[in-house]
Amino acid sequence: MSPIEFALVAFVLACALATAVLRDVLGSIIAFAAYSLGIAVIWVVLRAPDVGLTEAAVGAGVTTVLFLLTIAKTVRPSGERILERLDLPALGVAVALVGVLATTLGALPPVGGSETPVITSEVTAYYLEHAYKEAGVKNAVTAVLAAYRGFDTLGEAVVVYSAGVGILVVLHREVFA
Amino acid sequence: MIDGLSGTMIVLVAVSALGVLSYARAAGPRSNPFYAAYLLLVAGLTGMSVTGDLFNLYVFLEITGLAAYVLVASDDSGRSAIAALRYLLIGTVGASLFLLGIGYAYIATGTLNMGDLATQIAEVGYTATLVQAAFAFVVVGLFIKVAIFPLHTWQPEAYASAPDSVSALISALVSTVSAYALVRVVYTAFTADFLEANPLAADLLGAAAAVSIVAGSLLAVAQSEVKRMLAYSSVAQFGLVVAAASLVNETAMIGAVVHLVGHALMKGSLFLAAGVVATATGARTVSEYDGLVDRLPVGAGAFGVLALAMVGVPPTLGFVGKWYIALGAVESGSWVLVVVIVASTLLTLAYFARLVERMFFRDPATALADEVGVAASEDEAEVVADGSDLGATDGVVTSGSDPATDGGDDAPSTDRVTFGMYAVVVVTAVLAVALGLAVFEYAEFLEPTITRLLTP
Amino acid sequence: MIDLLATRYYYLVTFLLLGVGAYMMIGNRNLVKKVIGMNIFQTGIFLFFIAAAYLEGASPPVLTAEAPHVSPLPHVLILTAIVVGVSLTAVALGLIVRIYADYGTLDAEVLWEVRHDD
Amino acid sequence: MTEIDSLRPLAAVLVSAVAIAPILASYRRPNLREGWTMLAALTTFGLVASMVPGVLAGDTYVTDFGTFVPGVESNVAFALRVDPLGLLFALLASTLWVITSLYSIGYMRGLNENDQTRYFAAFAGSVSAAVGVALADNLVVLFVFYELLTVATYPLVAHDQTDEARRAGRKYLAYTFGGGVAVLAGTLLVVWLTGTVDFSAGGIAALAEADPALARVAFALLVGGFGVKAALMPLHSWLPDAMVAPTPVSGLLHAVAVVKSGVFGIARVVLDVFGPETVGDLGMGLPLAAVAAFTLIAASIIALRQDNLKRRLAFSTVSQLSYIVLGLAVLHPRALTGGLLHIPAHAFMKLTLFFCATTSPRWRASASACPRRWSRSRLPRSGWRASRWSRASSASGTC
Repeated sequence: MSPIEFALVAFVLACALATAVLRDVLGSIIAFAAYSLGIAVIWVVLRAPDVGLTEAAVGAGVTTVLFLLTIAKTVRPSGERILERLDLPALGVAVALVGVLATTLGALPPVGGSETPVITSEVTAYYLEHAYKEAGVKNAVTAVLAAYRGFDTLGEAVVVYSAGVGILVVLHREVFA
Repeated sequence: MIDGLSGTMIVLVAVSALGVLSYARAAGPRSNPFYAAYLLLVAGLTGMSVTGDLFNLYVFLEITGLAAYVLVASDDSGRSAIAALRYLLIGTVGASLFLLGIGYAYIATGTLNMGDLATQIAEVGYTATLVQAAFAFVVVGLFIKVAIFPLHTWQPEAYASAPDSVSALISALVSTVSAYALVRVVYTAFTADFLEANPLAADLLGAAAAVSIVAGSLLAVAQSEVKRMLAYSSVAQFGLVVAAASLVNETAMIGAVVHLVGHALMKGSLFLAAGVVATATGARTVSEYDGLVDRLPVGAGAFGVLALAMVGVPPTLGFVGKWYIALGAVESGSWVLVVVIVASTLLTLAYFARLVERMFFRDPATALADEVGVAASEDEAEVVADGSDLGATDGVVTSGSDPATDGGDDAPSTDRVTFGMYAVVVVTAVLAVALGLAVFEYAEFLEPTITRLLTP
Repeated sequence: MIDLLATRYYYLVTFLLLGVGAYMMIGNRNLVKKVIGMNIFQTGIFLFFIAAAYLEGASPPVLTAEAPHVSPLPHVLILTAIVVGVSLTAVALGLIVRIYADYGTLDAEVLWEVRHDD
Repeated sequence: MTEIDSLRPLAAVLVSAVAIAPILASYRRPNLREGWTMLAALTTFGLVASMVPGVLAGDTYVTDFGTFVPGVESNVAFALRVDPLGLLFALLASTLWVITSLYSIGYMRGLNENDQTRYFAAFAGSVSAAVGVALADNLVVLFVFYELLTVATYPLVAHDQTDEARRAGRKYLAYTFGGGVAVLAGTLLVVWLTGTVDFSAGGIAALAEADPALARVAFALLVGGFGVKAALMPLHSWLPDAMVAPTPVSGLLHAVAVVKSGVFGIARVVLDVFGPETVGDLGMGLPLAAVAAFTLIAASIIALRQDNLKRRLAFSTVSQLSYIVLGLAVLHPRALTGGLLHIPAHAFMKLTLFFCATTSPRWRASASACPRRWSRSRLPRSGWRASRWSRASSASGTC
């Protein structure tokens, strides 16, 4: 683990914890924005620049704006205390979840190893080999997104559309009528 | 990927959606975004039914979920908004756990296609930790979506507070198609061999199902609101389906599919019938159903028939499904499940008999006099009382006035029970009985699919 | 043990993020913070996928770069999942605005009480 | 012995079921409604009676619709079959329905009863189900009609819509559906043990070879399940409570159709599913006989202490039914004949007793067995008749 990665991971975890314990919602949202930014950098470190770009724009950008809009429309409970009170049952559930997940840690292949099924799978090899020939795009992610897994992307578009329709339904803004 | 199983689901989705639409045309929230969300829900459900790819399934699951959350909140009340938000949070956790399960499966095998996964998982080994973890998270994630007992907490409030047409649509289809997805993933991607290699997994499925049946029924008995009662009943009924899926044998699988279809039709139209009752008389709680038959003979009759079908009185659809499942359990020799399945009839009876008794064997006047807000039926009740005093003619005579006019006085004055609303409820009530006799033909059509599912 | 952690710390981070997300969704009473928790829960899973695609010393899946490349498939999946996550957040926040308009509070426990009084 | 493919068994079952529709439809015109009832009753009777000569000549009438639910080895057919035992019960139910319908009309109108349409509709449904029980060709079909009978008779028990009636109705449903569940479980066990549920004279051969412990469990479940309706002690307590129903219901259903369908179920189980020999081999005859004998005596003693006339008759029914069960349990041809003969004998006598018990509306409220009120001076003709029938049943050694 390089020092940069270590610092990044520590930063992300710290931000996540901060969102959880800060009592002020605005503070929590700011911590969340920082968290998203940290995650976006991690994506880049893990050689996923497309994902990093999207995360920075959507996660850190759009989502934060949405949250800010929401507290502008509602309230921002500002208390006398800075930190939330600890909720023990929730902590128990969280610890149990992490505990259960941690039991699978040993079975997972090392990150970055060259022998993992994901890296050696035919699917990966096929995409990397044929992406340019078949789709004519140098970026394999774009090729897969638009061509090989076009249905998922269509579904993604539908989800965004649903969200738009959903907001209309939920907030009763009748624009078609 | 279309076989007998997914074909069944597509037809079910199409038919139920059409039926609910003809109800919602008159009763439902009438706005263009509502219909857009409605169509998106149907699109998502159809997508879930036909896809053969795990991640694709996740995307469609989210489309379905998103449309469902929105539809629950499609009326004006704050209550439905809270229920929808709760549904959204818990539903998202379910979908995310499902995605995590996909992640484990992908890391273990490097593929996402279900057919491909079946062979790859066999190579990796059924008892590998990664495969087991993938199974566990996929199942738990879908359990949340199906609303199996300890993970059902979003469901009753969402069903109870949504507009009637939405409750019917969601109760008929969303959990049903999620249960289909569960069967599909477990049997197509993990295959029956996985369950054989991990008997504990099958046992846990069966145990969860048994708990769900018992707990769901007991909670249903405790409800005072009719729609909540119906919602808890779904928790129990899906327990039956999961129980069948855990048995790994043909008869039980056919039973699971028959019960899925049967439950969808019956529960969907029970919600519609509850909607008709609420629109016509304003009655929404169990105690307000007193003497319903005098005020709304057709509605009460259809409700009664559907309730009996749900209990599993032969020869209705509900009975045939249970028979197949119980027979499957007997064939597998899982006696505990046999006992639970057979006893589930009594448990179901426990909450429906209460309602039937109130509808048919109580006088409305006594119970309604002290109810505020249902004044609409007061004068009607008096007429009934007079009628029975007169003697030779009986009480039913006086209820001959068109039910549509009943609620018209001052209760929900804008809503009226139209012919279309009645037609849907009555047609499904008839179907619930008639289809019971046709199930065997259908089972023979389904058999090749099931055989292929069980022998990879 | 140390070796295990040294090679798999991204997975461990995933698990911890899931834990934090779960804690926020259950433990925090403010609805907006529950939604933030939901987002953290989801990004935890994203990290799981992206870490699985990573190959030590490989270049991004852009074919102009030198081979070997990391696997492009999980990246695509996560791109889709991120958009799904944002859509869900948007709808959730829309619901929150409506709940606030109706009840004037965002405290989950207070809302629970109010609803039971209905 | 020839098998005749005929739709007559099906028609006999369906006529009264179909009659529900016109009965409900003519709720505004009581005369027409009762006309439909009588028409259906006479048609059913005619159809059943028309099969008597054939059956006496040794033929069986069969309606077979093929498979409707699967079994393990052979699938379960939706089939009706008229054999002597079934015909006896069907004839009994349909004959007495004609008589009871006539009585009902006077009774219901005379007392200005509520919901008469529901009453007549449910009555027609009950008879349809009872005939179905009689003519069922296998355990599953028998179970189907057995459950339908429960559903159809429930509205009749709870008819009065008083708290008492509702409580009785609830008890009735709980007991009989519980019994139904036991029958279902027993049926599943039989399917699993033998692969078939078809009745065959002398029993299903495969059962004799099956694991005796499981076979015993199956027998206990089936007999226990049918025993609920047959009011074997300690499963009898719904019957006296169900006497809150209008008298024709108590008469026809709770002295004839419902309780006898339970007894009939036991007869089928003993004779055609297990076969007397297998029952004997399994050692189940003696326990059944013991239960029957206990019920016989205990119910009679309780009947002595009942002041309400209908309750007294109800306990008498409990006791009389055990004669039939006892006859079956002894597993001897003569005992069997006696037991089966007692089915029609008890039906006629008990029905008449019930009719007499409440010929006057004034008596309905306080129908009491107290001798002072139960005198000829108050109700000369029915009092006389009742005592005569009581004597007749004692004469046959059964009261």
